[in-house]
Amino acid sequence: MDAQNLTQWIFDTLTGLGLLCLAWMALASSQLIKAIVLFVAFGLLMALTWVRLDAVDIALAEVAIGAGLTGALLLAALAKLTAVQTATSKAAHRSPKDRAARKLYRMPAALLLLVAAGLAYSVLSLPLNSRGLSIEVGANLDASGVGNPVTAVLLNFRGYDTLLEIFVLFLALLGVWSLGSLPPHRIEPAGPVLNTLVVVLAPLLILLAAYFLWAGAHGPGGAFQAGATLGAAGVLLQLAGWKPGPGFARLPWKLILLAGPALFILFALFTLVTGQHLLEYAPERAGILILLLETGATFSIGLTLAALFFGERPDDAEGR
Amino acid sequence: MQTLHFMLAMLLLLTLGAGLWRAVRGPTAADRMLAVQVFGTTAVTITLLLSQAFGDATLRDVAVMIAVLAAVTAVAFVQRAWLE
Amino acid sequence: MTTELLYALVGVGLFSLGLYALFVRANLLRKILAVNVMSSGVFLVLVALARRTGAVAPDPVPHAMVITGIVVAVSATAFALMLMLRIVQETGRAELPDTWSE
Amino acid sequence: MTLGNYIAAPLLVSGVVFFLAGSAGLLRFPDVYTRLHSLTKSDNVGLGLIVAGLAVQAESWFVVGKLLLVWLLVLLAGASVANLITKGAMQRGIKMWTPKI
Repeated sequence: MDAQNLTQWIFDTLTGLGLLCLAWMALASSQLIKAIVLFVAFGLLMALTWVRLDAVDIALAEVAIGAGLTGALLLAALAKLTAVQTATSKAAHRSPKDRAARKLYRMPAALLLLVAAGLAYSVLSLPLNSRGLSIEVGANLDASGVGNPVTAVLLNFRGYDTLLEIFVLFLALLGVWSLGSLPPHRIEPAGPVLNTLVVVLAPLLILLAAYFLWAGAHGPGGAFQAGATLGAAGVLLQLAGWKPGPGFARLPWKLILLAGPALFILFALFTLVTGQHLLEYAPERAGILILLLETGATFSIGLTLAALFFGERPDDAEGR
Repeated sequence: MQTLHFMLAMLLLLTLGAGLWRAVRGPTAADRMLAVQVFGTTAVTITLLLSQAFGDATLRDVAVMIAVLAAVTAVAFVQRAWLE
Repeated sequence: MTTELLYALVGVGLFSLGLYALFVRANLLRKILAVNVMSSGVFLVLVALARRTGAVAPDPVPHAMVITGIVVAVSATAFALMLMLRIVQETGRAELPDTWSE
Repeated sequence: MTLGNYIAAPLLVSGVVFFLAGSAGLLRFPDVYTRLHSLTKSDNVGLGLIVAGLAVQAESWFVVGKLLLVWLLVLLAGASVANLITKGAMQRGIKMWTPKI
C-alpha cells in the first residue's frame, strides 16, 4: 500500500467513524438544541462524504438542503416549540421512565443488531464491480438534450420521478398550510451587522441559483440545487425579520408556486397526446424543453421551501 | 503533490474532531454553534483541497455553497433558537 | 475493504442507529431527527454502491434518485415538524401518548 | 515538481498549521469569547494561506477568482457570525473568564 492509498484509507475511515459518532451523539443527547446542532454538523460531514464519493450534484443538494435548510427548519421549530409550550396551559409533564421501560430498550437493540448484520451481509455479498445503468445512460446521453448524466436521468429518462417529486413537495406545503397557525414566537430584530450580511448574501444566493440552473445542463447543478439555493435566500430574508405581506396570498405568487407542477403536467399531457411515451421528448427539442421545465421547477421549489420555513398561509398570518 | 493535498485534507479532518468535542461538551449553546461554524470553514477548506487533488473544478462550487449556507444556519441559530 | 464497501457499511450503520433511536426515543423532534439519519444512511448505501464502476464515472441513476430523495426528505421533515408543533399545542407534550401504560 | 509547487507546498502546509492552532484554542481556551477569538483569526488566516497556495497552482485566472470569492465569503460570514454570537452571549449574560492572580 503506497502513501496515497494509505492516506485515502485513513481519510475514509475517519469520515465514516465521524458520521457514525455524530449521528449517535445527535440522537442520544439530552438537550434538543445540542441534538440539532450536532445534526447540522452531521449534514456538513455528509456533504464532504458526497464530495469524496464523486457525487458533486448530491453534495450541492446536501449542502443547500441537508446542512442549510433542514438545519434552519429544525432551529426555527425549536423556537416555535418553546413558544407553543409556554402558550399551552396544560402542564408539560414528562413521561415516566422507570427501569422496566429501560429494560424494554434491549429488545429492539438486539433485534436491530440482527437487522444491521443482515443488511451488512447483503451489502458485502454484492459484486465488487457493477456498471449499473451507467452504460445505458452514457449511450443515450446525446439524445437527452443535456450533457450532465444526472440531469438527463432526472428530467428526461426518469422524468416521471421528478414529476411526482415536485408534487410531493407541493403536497407537503398544502399539508403544512392545512394545520393552521401557531402562537407567535420570538423573532429577534436584526441589527446592522446582520442586515449587512443579508444585503450581501441574499443577492449572491439568487445569483448562485441562476448559475446552478444554467450549469445543470452540462455539469453539476440543476433545478433542485438552484431551487434549494433560492429557498435558502427566502429563509435568510425571513431570518432578518422580513415577513411576507398579504400580497403573497394573491394570484401571481400562487402561479409561481404552481409553475413547476403545471409545466410538468402540460409537457406530460403534450407528449402523451402527440403519441410518444410520457415525458419523452424528441432529441432535437429536448434541450430547450428541459431548460423550460427546470426554470419553472426552480421557482416552484424555491418558493415552496421558503414557504415551508414560514410555516403558515400568508393570509392566515395576516389575519392575526 | 496529489498526496500532499490528500494528507492535508486528512489532517483537517482530524481538526474536525476538536470541533466535535467542543460541540458535544458545550457548555453553552454558543460554544456548540461556534463548533459548527468551525465545521463549516474546515469543510470549505477540505473541499478546496480535494478539488485540486481530484482535478475536479466543480467542487469549488460546493465550497462556495458551504461558505454561504453555513452562515444561514448560524443566523438561524442566533435569530431563533438561542433561548438560554 | 474498498472505499465503496466502507461507505456502504457506514450507511447500514447509520440506518440501524436511526431505526433504534426511532424506537426508543419518545420525543417527537428526536424521532424526526432519527428518520433523517435513517434516510442519510439509505442515500449513503445507494451512492457508495453506485461508485462500483471502476475507473469510469459513477452510475448516475442512483445519484438522481438520491437528489430526489433529499428534496422529499426536507419536505417531509417540514411537514412532520408542523405536525409535531400542533400535537404539542393540543396535548402540551412533544410525545405520542403511551398506550401501553393506559 | 515545478516551481509553482515549490511555492505552493509551504503555503498549504502553513495554512493547515493555522487550522491546528485554531483547534488547540477551541479545545483549551476557557470561555466562549476567547475561543471565538482564536477561531476567527486562525481559521481565516489558515484558509487564506491555503487559498493562496491553491491559487499558485490554479490553471486559470477564473479559478483564482473563484478561490478568492470563497475566501472573501468565509471572511464576511465568519466575522458577521462571530459578532452576532458575541453580542448574543453578552446579552444573555454569559460570563467572561477572568484570570486568577
